[in-house]
Amino acid sequence: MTTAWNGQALAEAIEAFAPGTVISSSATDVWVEPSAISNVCEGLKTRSEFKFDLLSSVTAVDYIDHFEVVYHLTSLPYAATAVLKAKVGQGRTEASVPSVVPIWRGADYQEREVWDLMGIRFDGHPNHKRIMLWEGFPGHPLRKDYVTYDQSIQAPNDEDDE
Amino acid sequence: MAVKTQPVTVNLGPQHPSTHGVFRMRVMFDGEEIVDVEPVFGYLHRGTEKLAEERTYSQIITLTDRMDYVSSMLNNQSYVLAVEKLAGIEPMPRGVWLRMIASELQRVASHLVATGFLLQDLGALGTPLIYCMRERERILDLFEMLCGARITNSYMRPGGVFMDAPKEFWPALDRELDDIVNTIDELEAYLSGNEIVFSRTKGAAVLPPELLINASITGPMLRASGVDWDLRHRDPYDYYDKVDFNRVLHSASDNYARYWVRVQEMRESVKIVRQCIEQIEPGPVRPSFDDVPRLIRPPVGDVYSAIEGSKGELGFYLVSDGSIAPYRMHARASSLINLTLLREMLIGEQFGDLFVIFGSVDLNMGEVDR
Amino acid sequence: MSAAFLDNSLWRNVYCVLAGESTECAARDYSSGLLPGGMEWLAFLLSALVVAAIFANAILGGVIVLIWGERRLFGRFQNRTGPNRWGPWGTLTSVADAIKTMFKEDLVPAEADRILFNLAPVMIAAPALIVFSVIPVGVGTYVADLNVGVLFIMAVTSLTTLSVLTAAWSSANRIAILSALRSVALLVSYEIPMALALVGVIMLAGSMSLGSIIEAQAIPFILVQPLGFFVFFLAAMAEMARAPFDLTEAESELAAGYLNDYASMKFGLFFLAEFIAELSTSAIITTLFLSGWKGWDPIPSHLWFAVKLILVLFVIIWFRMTLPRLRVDQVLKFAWKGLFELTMINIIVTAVLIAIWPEPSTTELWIMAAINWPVAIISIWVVSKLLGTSAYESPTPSESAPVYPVGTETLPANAGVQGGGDK
Amino acid sequence: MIGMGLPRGFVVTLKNFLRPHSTEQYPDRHVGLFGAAKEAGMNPVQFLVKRPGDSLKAIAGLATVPVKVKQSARFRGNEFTYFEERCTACASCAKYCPLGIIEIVSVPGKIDAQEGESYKLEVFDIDIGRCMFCGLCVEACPYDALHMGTGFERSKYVRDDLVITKDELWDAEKRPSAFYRPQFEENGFDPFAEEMEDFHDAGRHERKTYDEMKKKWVDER
Repeated sequence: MTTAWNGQALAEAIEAFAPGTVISSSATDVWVEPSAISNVCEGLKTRSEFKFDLLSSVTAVDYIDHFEVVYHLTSLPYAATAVLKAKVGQGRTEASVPSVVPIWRGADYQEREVWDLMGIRFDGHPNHKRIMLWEGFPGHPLRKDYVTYDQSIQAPNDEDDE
Repeated sequence: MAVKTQPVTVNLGPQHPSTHGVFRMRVMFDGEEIVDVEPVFGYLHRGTEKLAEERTYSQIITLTDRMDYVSSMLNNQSYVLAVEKLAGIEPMPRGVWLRMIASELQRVASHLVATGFLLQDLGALGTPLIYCMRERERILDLFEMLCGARITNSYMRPGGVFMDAPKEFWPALDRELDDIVNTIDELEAYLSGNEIVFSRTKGAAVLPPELLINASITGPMLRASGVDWDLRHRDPYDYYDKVDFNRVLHSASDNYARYWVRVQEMRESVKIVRQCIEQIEPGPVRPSFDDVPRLIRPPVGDVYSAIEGSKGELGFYLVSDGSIAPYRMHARASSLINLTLLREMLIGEQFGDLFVIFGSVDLNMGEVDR
Repeated sequence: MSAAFLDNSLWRNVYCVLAGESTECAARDYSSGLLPGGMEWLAFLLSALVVAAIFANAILGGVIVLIWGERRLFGRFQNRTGPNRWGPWGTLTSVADAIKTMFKEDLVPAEADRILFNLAPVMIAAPALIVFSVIPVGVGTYVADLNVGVLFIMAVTSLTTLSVLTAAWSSANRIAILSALRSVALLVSYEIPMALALVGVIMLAGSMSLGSIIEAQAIPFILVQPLGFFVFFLAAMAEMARAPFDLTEAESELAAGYLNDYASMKFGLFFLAEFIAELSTSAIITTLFLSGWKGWDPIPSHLWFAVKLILVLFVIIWFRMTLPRLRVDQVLKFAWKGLFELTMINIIVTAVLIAIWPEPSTTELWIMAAINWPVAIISIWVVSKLLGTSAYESPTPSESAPVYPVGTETLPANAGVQGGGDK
Repeated sequence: MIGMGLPRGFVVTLKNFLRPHSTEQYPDRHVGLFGAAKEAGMNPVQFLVKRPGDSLKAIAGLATVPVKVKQSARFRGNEFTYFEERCTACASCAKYCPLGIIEIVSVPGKIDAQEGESYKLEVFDIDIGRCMFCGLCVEACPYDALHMGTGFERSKYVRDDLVITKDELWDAEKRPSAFYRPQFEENGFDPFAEEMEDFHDAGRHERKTYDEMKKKWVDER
């Protein structure tokens, strides 16, 4: 039986090793300072009380005034899950968050997908390119303010091919 | 004698016959040895997640069918569980049992496709593939009896399934389960001892379990490396805590182990279906429309719910704003994430093994690109 | 005209109908010919053309039937019907395919070397047909009985690879080049065991002429030369790039290999050559190991040949349907480390036996068979042990110990979600 | 490399070689002389004498027998079945369609309308070319007027021909699929054997019991 970490308990535990990184927490989720994601994830993966070795999913939600990057973590040794969130791009500025690829390889394609469709930049990603759409595609389709362009206007350019 | 060689870059796909869909790889190889691989995705991208934001919760079920089109039942199940969790719907027992029967049959079908195409990539000229497909057709016949469609099922609804199984379904299911076991026996007699299959799959693309977990790879690939992680057992959704089954594990973590794990998992799925048939009891298959209306309005919030799909952890992340359509839907596509280590698996291998290793990942382009 | 030439009944019939007052024909009860006397050279030329035309057309017709038959058999092996739409049981399917192929657009890649590109299909089809010139398909029915027939076959069949290489090179396609290089590697490796496997047969028959080899087969040589047959069969499969050695075409890896850029009838010629090669390989196997047209009397010799040919074809198709493909390095290893050793054993054992019985009679051939079979089985077993992968132990689900800790630790009591929700 | 594994594989393929094939010929099955004679209800010799032209055709492999594909009663085909008498033009189907391919235009009917006639349908178009046969429109229909069809042979050369109009629906063969219509299965209706003549048969006929009605309208208020 997997158990889900209580948000508050997890927030306390994170505060214990990385003070000042947790912004808020609810019964299930923990909101973390976006710039500290790298640190917090490193701790969550390596520290013996968490051992979150499997990154289930990385995704992002567009909440009009900000974006939220959502990390679903799984710990195999504890058979536990946790949800980590980071609010980025307050006021719809260019959003960016440190990449967790150095910690979990599994974030590779998922972060690229989030960048492609939602337009959140992942600093330090080793191969920060679009994944589903071609380079030069206008806009990021999953954003709520995305307007479908007439795609015949802008043909795909060849940045992708060397 | 040192021969001066020069690496050659070749684009394989998206129209290559064995890329399991429209997948493109930019492969650089030196002689027969692969030096570098760069996967290129997106040829089947249909924007499912964007489409879902404009549809009601029930209408999205039809979109999930088309994600991983060889295991639509499992997609349905995963999505429906997420909606149930989000809206707090209590499913009807008979509906849940039918859901389990359907999804386990779908797992068998999906593994049959995976095994068949792996052997096709090995160059067996279609014979084992057609034996596998023959059996899958019979499972699809059962699906047609259940819900009227063979591939794009849309069978499940929040709270159960849309309709009870017809009377002729049960004897047909019994017959089919025996046939599946016979076919698996035949397949194993044919290929599990086949020296050519051995010599080509054994020791190819070995990945340590730590690396697999770090790359978020789940499902048969992870179990083939000996990690006992099966969400049906670890996090029993539906009634998986009421059935008894073995988790198939292998320690070699090579291509053969992946093939073997899939074949054995088919046997376990048949066992689960048999137990479901024993335990199923009469009753309604979905809550009345008074309890669960057609237009569901879940409370504001978000939920992530994952099941053990045929290819790995298949999860749906739903965000509700209280309206009839989800504010955001994200599907955790196991096919895409299982490809993370493709480069590591391929580099240094022979060109002839490229598609075998690729096939052993068992991916579906509908799910990779969504 | 030599007398030996007129032993060939096919030639003789055509020639003597044409030739005038030829003494050889007169000796064989042909009264007079169509042409005036002294025009034997013309009669010879015309009869040569007629015989060649008959043979070539018979083979091409046979290929049409073979393509249909092979597809039907594929269907049977794969639990489906196979072609069944056009003609009775789909027999006209290959004809329809041929017509369709001819009317397709003839594409030439922009970067292709046009001369070589156009030459390659011809270069592959011609040698495939030429092989048949030395194969007797019935009593006295052959184009020529060369006294170096076996050598001729080995020489001509190896030309295939040259045209494959030409095709790949001229179409300027990387995948095609890879396929052609594989083809060359395959040829270099398998030509040797293939030739050496025939040494035993040649020693037993004491001749390289296919006619004499058939005459020498008091019992089919497959019984006397099991090892030779085994090696030759596999090497021939590799030589014509059939499963499990179909590396050159490997559609799941190289799409279509060297054929990638060919369309229309040029593709058709390659396709044709492939099936002619299959036909000729079975004909060679039938001739060398299954005593060719020999059989019991009331049934005509051509029918015996056909029956044996179909049997061999069936086995080849069965192989193709059953076995997965080997990898390049495994294929080459199999040739050099497996088949080569087996042929050596075969040659040594046969040489010793020939030294004991220089001109073996039927009984002595049976004794040789009795000695050769155990030798063959033991040596194949030993070589497979030395070469093969060790048995693969699949762990039973319950016994396998997890290597990665899962669910071994427990969370502190306060960590779980409060207020229900199990995940 | 050569062990017992390979021979076992050969045995398996040979076993399958001898099995009857699992595929079906469609849309028609080719029959030889014997099959054609059997189809005509004669013995082959009789057939050969009486109908030499047909028997020649049969020998040439050109004689065919149409094949009925084995389908489940719930098959979701694209030949929709529609009972105008049952339809109230509520447009539930159009609202529920994920692709929005059902177009309904309705006008108020006569004042003294019978049940089911309060609205008149002007347009009822289903664009089959974009339909994905999820069956949600059928599921949404509150009066069981629209049903999935069991047929599927509707391929056309022009995309516009794929739109099913009201008249076409009205004139089509009434072979409704049992998809989301459990009453068909209870009544033993077989769409492949018979047509549904009476629109009354297509209904659900379920009456709420007195207690249920009371609970809903009295107790819960």
